[in-house]
Amino acid sequence: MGATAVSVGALGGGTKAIGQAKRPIPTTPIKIAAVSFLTGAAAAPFGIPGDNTYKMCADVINKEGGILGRKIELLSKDEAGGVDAQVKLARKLILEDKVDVDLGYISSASCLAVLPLSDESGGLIIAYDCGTHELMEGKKSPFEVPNFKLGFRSSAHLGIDNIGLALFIKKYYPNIKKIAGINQDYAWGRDSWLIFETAVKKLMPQVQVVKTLWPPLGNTDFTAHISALIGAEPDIVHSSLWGGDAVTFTKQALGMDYFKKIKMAYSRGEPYPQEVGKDYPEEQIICCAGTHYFLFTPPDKTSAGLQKWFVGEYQKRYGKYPTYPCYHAYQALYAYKNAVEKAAKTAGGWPTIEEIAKAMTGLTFPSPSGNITIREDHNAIEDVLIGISKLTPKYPFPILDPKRMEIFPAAQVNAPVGIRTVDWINSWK
Amino acid sequence: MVKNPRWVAYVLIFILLLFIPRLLSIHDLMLFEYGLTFAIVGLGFNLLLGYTGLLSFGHGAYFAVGAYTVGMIAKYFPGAYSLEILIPAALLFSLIISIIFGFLCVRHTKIFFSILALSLSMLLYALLFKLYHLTGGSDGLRVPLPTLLGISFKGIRRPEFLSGTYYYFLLVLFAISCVIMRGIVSSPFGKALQAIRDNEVRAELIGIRVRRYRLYAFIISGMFVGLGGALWSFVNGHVTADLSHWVFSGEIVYMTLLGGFGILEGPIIGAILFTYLKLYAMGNTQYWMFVIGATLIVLVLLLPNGVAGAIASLLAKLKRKTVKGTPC
Amino acid sequence: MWVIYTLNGLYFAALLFLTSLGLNIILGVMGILNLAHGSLYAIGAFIAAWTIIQIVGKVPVFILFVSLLSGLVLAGIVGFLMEKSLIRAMYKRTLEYQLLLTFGALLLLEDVIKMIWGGQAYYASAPFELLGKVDILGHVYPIYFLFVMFITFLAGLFIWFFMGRTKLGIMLRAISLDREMATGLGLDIGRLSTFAFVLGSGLAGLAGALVVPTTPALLGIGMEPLILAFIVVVVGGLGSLKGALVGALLVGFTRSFGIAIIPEIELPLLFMIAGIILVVKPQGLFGR
Amino acid sequence: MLTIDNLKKHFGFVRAVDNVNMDIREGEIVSIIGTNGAGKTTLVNLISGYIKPDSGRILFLDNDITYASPYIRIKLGVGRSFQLIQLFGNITVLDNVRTALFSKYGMIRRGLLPADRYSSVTDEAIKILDNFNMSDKKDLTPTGLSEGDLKILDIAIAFALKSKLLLLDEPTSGVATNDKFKVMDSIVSAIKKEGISTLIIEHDMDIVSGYSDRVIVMHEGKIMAEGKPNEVMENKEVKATVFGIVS
Repeated sequence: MGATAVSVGALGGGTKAIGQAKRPIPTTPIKIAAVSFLTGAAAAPFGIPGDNTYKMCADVINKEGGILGRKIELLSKDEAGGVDAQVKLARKLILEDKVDVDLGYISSASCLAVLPLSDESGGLIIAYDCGTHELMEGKKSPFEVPNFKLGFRSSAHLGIDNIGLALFIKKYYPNIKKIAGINQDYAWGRDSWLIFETAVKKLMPQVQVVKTLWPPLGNTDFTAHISALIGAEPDIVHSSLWGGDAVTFTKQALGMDYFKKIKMAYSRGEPYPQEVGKDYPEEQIICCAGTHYFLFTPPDKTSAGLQKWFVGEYQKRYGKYPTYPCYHAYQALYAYKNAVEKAAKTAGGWPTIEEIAKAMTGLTFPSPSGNITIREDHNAIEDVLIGISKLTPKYPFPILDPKRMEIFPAAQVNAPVGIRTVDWINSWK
Repeated sequence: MVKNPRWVAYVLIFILLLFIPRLLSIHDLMLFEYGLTFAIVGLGFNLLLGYTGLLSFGHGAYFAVGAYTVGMIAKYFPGAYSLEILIPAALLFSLIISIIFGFLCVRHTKIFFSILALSLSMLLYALLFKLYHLTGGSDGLRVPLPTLLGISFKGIRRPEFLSGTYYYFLLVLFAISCVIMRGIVSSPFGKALQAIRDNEVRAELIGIRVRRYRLYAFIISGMFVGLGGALWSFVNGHVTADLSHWVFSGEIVYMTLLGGFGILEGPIIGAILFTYLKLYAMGNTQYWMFVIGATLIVLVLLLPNGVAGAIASLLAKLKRKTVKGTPC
Repeated sequence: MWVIYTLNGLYFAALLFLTSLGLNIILGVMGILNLAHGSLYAIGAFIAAWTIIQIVGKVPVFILFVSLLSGLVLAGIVGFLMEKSLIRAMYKRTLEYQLLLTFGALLLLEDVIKMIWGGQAYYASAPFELLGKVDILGHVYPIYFLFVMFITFLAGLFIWFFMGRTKLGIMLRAISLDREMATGLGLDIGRLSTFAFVLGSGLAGLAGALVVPTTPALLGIGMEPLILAFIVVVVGGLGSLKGALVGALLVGFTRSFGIAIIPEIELPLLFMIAGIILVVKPQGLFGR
Repeated sequence: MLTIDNLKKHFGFVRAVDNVNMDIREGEIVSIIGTNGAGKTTLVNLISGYIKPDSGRILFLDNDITYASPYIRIKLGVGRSFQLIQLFGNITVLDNVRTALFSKYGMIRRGLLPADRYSSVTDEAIKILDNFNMSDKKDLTPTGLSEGDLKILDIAIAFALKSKLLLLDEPTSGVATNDKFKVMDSIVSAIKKEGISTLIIEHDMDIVSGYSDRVIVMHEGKIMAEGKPNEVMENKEVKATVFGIVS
């Protein structure tokens, strides 16, 4: 073990000297890699907002004197190019560039491939946005946690969105009969549908599935899918489409009067009304991947203040309202900041990544969308906000109708530590 | 042996390779191991392109077969997850697939062969991509550290594994592949393939069953590529359907040409060069495709025999000079 | 609903037909499989999207024709430069060099596009919305898709007439039938090849320009069409225009109905069909 | 040893070979002459199995090989050279011959030991090249050889297959005039040494009369005349049609 510990020092950046009681705080800046989609269809609605937020927050932190006096040096990297490119990039960041922490990853595929590299190569990695619940779950419950010693996710997994949707639908559309699904053909889409289907069937046994479509990520022509869905005549269509795909789908669907016939339930649809604009259909069920909504005010004072500042500052810099990737980016960066500061107290100096990891487990910190807790399974849990799109004179795009908005508390939409989400749902009474 | 300076050189190079882990940083070492695995791929691919005169734009398929054999066994038969089982298994499956695909392909030559090979690899791609529950779809499969002869590497980090045991394992297999391929190309069998490459009509008329021997070449090449894929998967730690995409096959052709497919050693050099070229291009500019694309074009236009070819002809020139120099 | 599925199939086949037509002409006349064909498609898409974004609101009526023209022309120009600078040097070279050169061109062009237009997606759906919808047997269908079919029909008609009736076209056909003989007849192979390449590239650009109002122009947009065009060419027969048409329809309908009926294996199904046809009829349905 | 009866091959209206009967005895050297398109090459192609006849029979050493694959005919001992040389352009002269030998001995399946290890075969190959006085060029590739040498090599390969019957399609076409006899000398001497029967297609009358025991004249797919060189040369009809001399 000692051998590995030393090699950690050798491999993982940040850790300078190990085993000394009092450690000096290095004067060199903290190298933080931030990986998001900077090119491709997912860039505009996702990667860029996320990356902007990293820049904004790093900027603010540096103005306030950095983390323990160390300034942040942000390395923005592109997540495009496929899983394999990401594996190679992450390795390079950890082993060659010796970054202190690797924040990032929007695609679940990237996360599943990259997070294991944390323990494998001895680097701290915080997944900031990707959703698959499998990332932190074991083969069967109860499973032991954490899945990765040095791998974290600073946002909640897709369980909250899809369980939330099921609960929401049960409440607002209790007597629907037929549902369908269109989800991207990889972990994200497959798992989103799995959780949603399991939850809906548990809550509303009468519902039956009439069609499931699996377009590939980055699909450009949804015509055939749209027709197929119209043909199947479902009451509600579940979709976890995100990024450019969500926008393209909406635009093409509008052309075929799709929304006049079918109601969509988007597990993470929050950014797209703003992205598409006033053409975006009303009466669609939209989930915010947490309580990440610019019109939402968290109950506790600190968070409420943060939200006010966050929305204002982001709007001032980038002329748009922050969308949930922005909130997730904030959470990742501040999870690291808080963990370092917490660990430094006990370590008495700059902490090793093991110490940071230890501090991050069970960490609770305020965020613009309320308090975030990272559990011992290294996964954050959040409440989830769901609403229905509605055009108002005040905004150039549909917002969530305040009268039909629901917030499901974290406890209601997150499986307990060590239990697989699916098993948990099936255990509902 | 000794009377042949070539072999002396080989032995010296091999000895040098033994010390590579001491010389390179862990990251560069990994790149080098990528290079070695691709070198094996290049050897196999070149038997078909350089020695039999068939250009396959679908050899990614056999690479994928090798890599997925490892990934699938890791997922479904973790009990059998040890190198001494995985490598033969990879060879077996690449054998089977290249028999099937090869049988269909060798009925054609030239562009038809290339396109058919491409289509078949894309068929495999489509299957790997679509059968999500079986193959992990576009997410692909993880490749954990295997055991070797009962030795488990649990708790050891991949870089250490790769710079230790695995490097030497890889090196030995690489050396064996080189020796075997050298034997094949200089053997009567190899001569027959070259005869087919040079003139298939006449080859038929000196009694060579052209189509059958093309198939043999195809299968052997497929197995080498499959072996390369399997070995690569441990270095990379993750396999995806892209391995069977024609663009990846294109990269295999690229590295072979970069080294030069006229010469046995060509693809080896090409593979290692390409790995560094691509990885550093990716690391240092967002326009890496431009870099390797431009390199390729320059290569095709100015250096058609590849780096090794250029070196060889240079040496030949020097030799002629010296011969001229000494009156006999 | 079947009428809509069929229309989708036709719409998809139309785009594919244009793309593979270009690929096929180049293949037939020059014997070169242009792996960079998809990039020319992408160039058409980007320039069209860019044009639309520039002129939208200013020249509402001609917006489509301007954008289509821009795609056709720019791709044609790029094709011309490519042929003159690179392909030209390849006539005497062997297959592997030809393929690798176009492969290099593919990588190069992908990044050139990135350099010019950046990595972001360009949404240019104005024409799509401009043309509105029509009711077909109780199903709402975008007029734009019908427009695409119409344009493709015209293009196909033009090529058919051009290849069959005009002197230039007949010369091109002569070359694709027998290069030596054509040289014997004293045809200027060089000039004609350039022309064929430009024509093929232009068609790819046109296809790209046609697709862009319905989908954003983004990096790698040309990849899927290229692969599908391969299948079309392979299935239809290398160098055969009739083949391109039938192949395109086959792929188009397989996709449309595949997604509607058996979504799980729609993609493998395509390659399966291609594979089988190749095994049974190596030269493709209408190949020589 | 070779018997052809009523062999027929038409290409559309062209009667390339029309009811040809002929036979060739052991160790005999026969030349076929005739104007272009007289069907000479077609005949050779039919005998070597390069194309299949419409009707008729080809017997070789009492085997019916009319429709046999080239592969079988080679095994039986029918070898040929080509008017347009067919060689293995990028391997050495030695390997050109050696590969033929390996194929002949069914050794091309051997995939691991270098060819040089099979010294007996190598020596034999060199011996064959010696017969054609080519052994000094054994390490060159055909690209480095003169037209004449190429022709010889082409024949040496057929020779290496232990052909009992050699079909030589214009062995001296394209060879510089003053080399022609040198080439033919080396070829014929080698042939005679082994006592191989040979069928030569040739235009050059000096060569025909110089080297062949018997001459067959073909015209429009039919055999017009046949006999000792000098007799045939005197034949009026032949003079008129083949040499265009009217007397």
